[in-house]
Amino acid sequence: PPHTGDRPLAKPPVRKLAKDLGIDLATVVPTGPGGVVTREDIRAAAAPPAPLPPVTERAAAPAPAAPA
Amino acid sequence: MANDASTVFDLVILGGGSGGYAAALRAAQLGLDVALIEKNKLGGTCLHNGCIPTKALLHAGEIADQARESEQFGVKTSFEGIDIAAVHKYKDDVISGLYKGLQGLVASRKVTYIEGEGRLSSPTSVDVNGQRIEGRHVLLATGSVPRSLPGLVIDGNRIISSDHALVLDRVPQSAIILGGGVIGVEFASAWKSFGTDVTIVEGLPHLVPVEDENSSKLLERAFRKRGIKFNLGTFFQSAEYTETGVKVTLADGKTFEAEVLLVAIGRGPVSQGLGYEEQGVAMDRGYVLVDEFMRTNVPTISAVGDLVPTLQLAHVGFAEGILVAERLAGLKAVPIDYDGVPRVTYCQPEVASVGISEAKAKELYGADKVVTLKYNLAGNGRSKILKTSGEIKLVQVRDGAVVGVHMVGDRMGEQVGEAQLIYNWEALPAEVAQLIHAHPTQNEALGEAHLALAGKPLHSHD
Amino acid sequence: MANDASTVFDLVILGGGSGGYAAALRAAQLGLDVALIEKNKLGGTCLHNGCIPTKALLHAGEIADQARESEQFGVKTSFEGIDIAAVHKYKDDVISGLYKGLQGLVASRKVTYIEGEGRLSSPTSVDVNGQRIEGRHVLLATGSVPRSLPGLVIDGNRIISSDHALVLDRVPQSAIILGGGVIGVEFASAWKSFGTDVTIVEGLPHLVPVEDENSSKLLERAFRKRGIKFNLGTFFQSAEYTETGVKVTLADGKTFEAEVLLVAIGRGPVSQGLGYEEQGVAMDRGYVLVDEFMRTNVPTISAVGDLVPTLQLAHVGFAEGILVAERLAGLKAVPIDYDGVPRVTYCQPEVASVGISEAKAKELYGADKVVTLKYNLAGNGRSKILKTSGEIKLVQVRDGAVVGVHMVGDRMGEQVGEAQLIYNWEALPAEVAQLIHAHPTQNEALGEAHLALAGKPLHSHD
Ligand SMILES: Cc1cc2nc3c(=O)[nH]c(=O)nc-3n(C[C@H](O)[C@H](O)[C@H](O)COP(=O)(O)OP(=O)(O)OC[C@H]3O[C@@H](n4cnc5c(N)ncnc54)[C@H](O)[C@@H]3O)c2cc1C
Ligand SMILES: Cc1cc2nc3c(=O)[nH]c(=O)nc-3n(C[C@H](O)[C@H](O)[C@H](O)COP(=O)(O)OP(=O)(O)OC[C@H]3O[C@@H](n4cnc5c(N)ncnc54)[C@H](O)[C@@H]3O)c2cc1C
Repeated sequence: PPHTGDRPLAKPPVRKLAKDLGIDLATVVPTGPGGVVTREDIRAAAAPPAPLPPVTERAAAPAPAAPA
Repeated sequence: MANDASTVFDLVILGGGSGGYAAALRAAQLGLDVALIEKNKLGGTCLHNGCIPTKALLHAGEIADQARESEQFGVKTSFEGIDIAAVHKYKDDVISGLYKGLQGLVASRKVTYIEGEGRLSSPTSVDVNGQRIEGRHVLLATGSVPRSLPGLVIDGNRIISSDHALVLDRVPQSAIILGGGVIGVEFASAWKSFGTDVTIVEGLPHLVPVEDENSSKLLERAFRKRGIKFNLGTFFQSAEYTETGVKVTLADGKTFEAEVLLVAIGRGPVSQGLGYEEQGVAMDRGYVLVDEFMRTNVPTISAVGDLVPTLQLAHVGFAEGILVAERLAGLKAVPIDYDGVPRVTYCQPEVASVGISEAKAKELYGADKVVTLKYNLAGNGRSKILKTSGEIKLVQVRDGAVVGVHMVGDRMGEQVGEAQLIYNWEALPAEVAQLIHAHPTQNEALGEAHLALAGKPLHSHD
Repeated sequence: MANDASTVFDLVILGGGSGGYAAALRAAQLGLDVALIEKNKLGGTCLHNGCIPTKALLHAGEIADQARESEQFGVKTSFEGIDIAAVHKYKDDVISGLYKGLQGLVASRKVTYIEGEGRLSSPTSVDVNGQRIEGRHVLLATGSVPRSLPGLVIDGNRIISSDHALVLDRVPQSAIILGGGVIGVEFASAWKSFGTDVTIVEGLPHLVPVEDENSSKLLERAFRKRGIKFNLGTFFQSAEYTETGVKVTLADGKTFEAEVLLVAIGRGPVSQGLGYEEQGVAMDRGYVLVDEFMRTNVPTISAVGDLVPTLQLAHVGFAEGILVAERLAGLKAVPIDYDGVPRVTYCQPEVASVGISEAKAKELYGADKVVTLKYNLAGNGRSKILKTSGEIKLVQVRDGAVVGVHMVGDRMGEQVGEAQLIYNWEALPAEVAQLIHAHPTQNEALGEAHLALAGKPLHSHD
């Protein structure tokens, strides 16, 4: 879940990297210890999205719940 | 001019100072074929007439001061005076050691070094020694020289520039220094340590007027204590020779007399008569205009260093030179954040800063969004041991990053590296405060300041 | 013992040294009701018998050395000797200024300060001066004292500890220093500067043996140049008095004679007879055992500082004390990464480091995954001006972060703050290299080292 506190959960140089790449830290899924966003997380977020899974599989996936 | 060289270099650099040689070294390292043209000495102003010789004089001055004050530390010495010839020998030895090192470096990277006065002869060539040196790209890096004022003629004897001051064969009895900027206060400090009666004349309301006002005030207090006189807020009007020296008159009629007058009001770009205008390079008051990638309006021409209207600092020249080399080699070039460049004035006490002043922060973010904190070095053990005083002032955007670090105190210039990381990486006070600094260092004061700013003061009152 | 005080404090702290007082200051600031019990002087070892007085002696030594060498800088002085009474006055003035400041701080934060020798009397109380002081929590911070070896009796006159060395009323003609760790090499350096003929005896193969081997070797080279003798790799066997001094015999039969023998083989915890065992506190060889949150096995008792088996440094005490205070006040406590604690040895030249050694990195990551880089201060202008030599060694995980910074050279201890951020923030060499450092500082050497490690050396060969 996106981090909600006022303290961005990444070390300063990593935050700087995110900023330089135009990535909003709050949208990055952290994988570091204690929920820290790592450089690899930023790079993954910056990389072009992986190719979409085959249509059949997508159709088979459960539909998202309708918003209440 | 005959083009009798068949080579076309990837990069032809005019001027072998900080900006030019840094570009040459980096470009060569990245595989470019580089020609570096220098009319005088590789290393330029910084090595031969700037950064290095001034710091040698200042260090000799520090040693003289410590000899005078050594009894306070339980060391019995008697100070017998300055041997100015020996000071110059020391200074020149430092320069020549670094000069040799730099020459070796340029040679080892296979840069084609050409000695001679060059002139831009086309958007892709420089003429030197009767030869045309062709390049796919040309970098202008001809630097700067001391400026004077209309009617104020630098004679090199009684009215001098920093170039003369650095080779003066005597310690002047008394000196007026015109200009309280970096160069002015550094000479004021060194000369005072050598025994000169010094008066600085600065037209703006403060010494080191581009620093945060707090730093200026602290420096003024320290200089007052050292007996360095200064007159602020009134501009220079005229200078005339007296029987034994020089008399300076200010706009308000006040006069000062001394043996020598050092003119340290700034430096102007070296760009006249070098073919820049003829080749269509856009300029402003002698400066070559560039964009954030150091490109001029002529696609094959870049410019760096004191020749362009950015901060006149050697390491700015390095950074700009490297940027150009990397861009030409096809690497991704990152524009320089000039606020993030560290600034050190090496007088005693030193003044160092990175980021922006409180005044500028208030302008940018609004007065209510700016938080500041001062940590007094009186609480810092190591500074007490050195018998120095001063402060660290932090400027923070409320609940946000530290955007300014301003320091005054002996040796505080060496703290600017940590401050540089804090500013450029946009660190929060709490992130620095979490890392308890080494005791007992002066560096610890930077840690304490961040502890206090983060709301958890350790060795300071709430 | 009668419990005649009705107050129950939130926190009762036994020992007012670096660890204890830091906890007291932070806890009080966070609103806890704190009692701080100290039998001697607030500030403990560090302020009165450790960090501060040693650095004052070292600075006096630096001034003496500079007076001796001042001619090399063009400054004519004559060095006439050390006035040891004046050195002590200088040192004591530094201490008393900081002592007053600290007392003021403790008073201003409304800590209840109790002078007296305390003893743990239950898991929630300390007895002192015939009174029982009750607390919801108790912090043990009784620190350490100099250790000796079996059969080696410290007489305080010819065979002395650092406590005696700091108040010695004369400069010894000659001294043997048993132990080449931090305290040993600091005294060796200061005494040598004062004119003593110094020999260090270290049983391990190197001086400062916990540092990266490169730093040890550089220090040994520098000490050799300074004429500080040392014998490495053979352990001490015995000491006996001679007519005028002391004779030391090593395990291999080699002997050394000198006026005094300084025993600097380490410090042991102060925990005997203080009730710790009786209250069930788990201990090991006198040290109180704690987890990463400084909790002992008894839920109401924590311990910090030299009393626990972590790095014996004042700022480790600060950090541990703050951690306990924050934990007890309900804040999120973050365990300390001890590798990330900066370490400075203040001899001349200074040795400073943060992170791990090359050897440890290879152990942790595998030899093929570890990259190192050395930057020689010979290429650093500011170091040349100071006439110091040395190196910065960086240890990096291949393609990853910098995990070790190891520095040797005069004043290099002040560079450890930037190194501390680099290590603790897991910076990549390229991220540091991007930020061109201030010229001409010693700090610049750190920038150059990272430039080189990032594959883009500026003032160094590829
Ligand atoms: C007294 C003093 C103290 C200073 N102290 C510091 C300091 O402590 N820290 C700091 O960062 N900065 C300091 N500076 C500023 C620093 O020296 C300059 O910012 C830096 O040297 C600029 O580098 P540059 O390459 O742009 O120009 P320069 O160093 O001036 O180099 C330009 C070179 O071009 C050559 N040249 C010019 N025209 C031609 C031509 N037609 N053909 C061939 N060659 C030519 C010149 O001979 C010169 O070598 C100081 C300056 C002065 C004067
Ligand atoms: C010569 C020397 C140089 C040093 N230099 C440095 C340096 O440069 N940098 C650095 O970081 N570290 C240095 N240290 C180490 C540093 O001094 C210690 O790590 C630090 O003082 C430990 O703090 P502490 O609070 O654990 O213990 P201490 O400072 O020893 O404090 C313990 C306190 O508890 C008191 N006490 C003990 N028993 C009782 C009792 N029963 N009742 C009441 N009070 C009691 C003692 O009087 C003392 O004041 C140096 C040490 C020495 C000896």
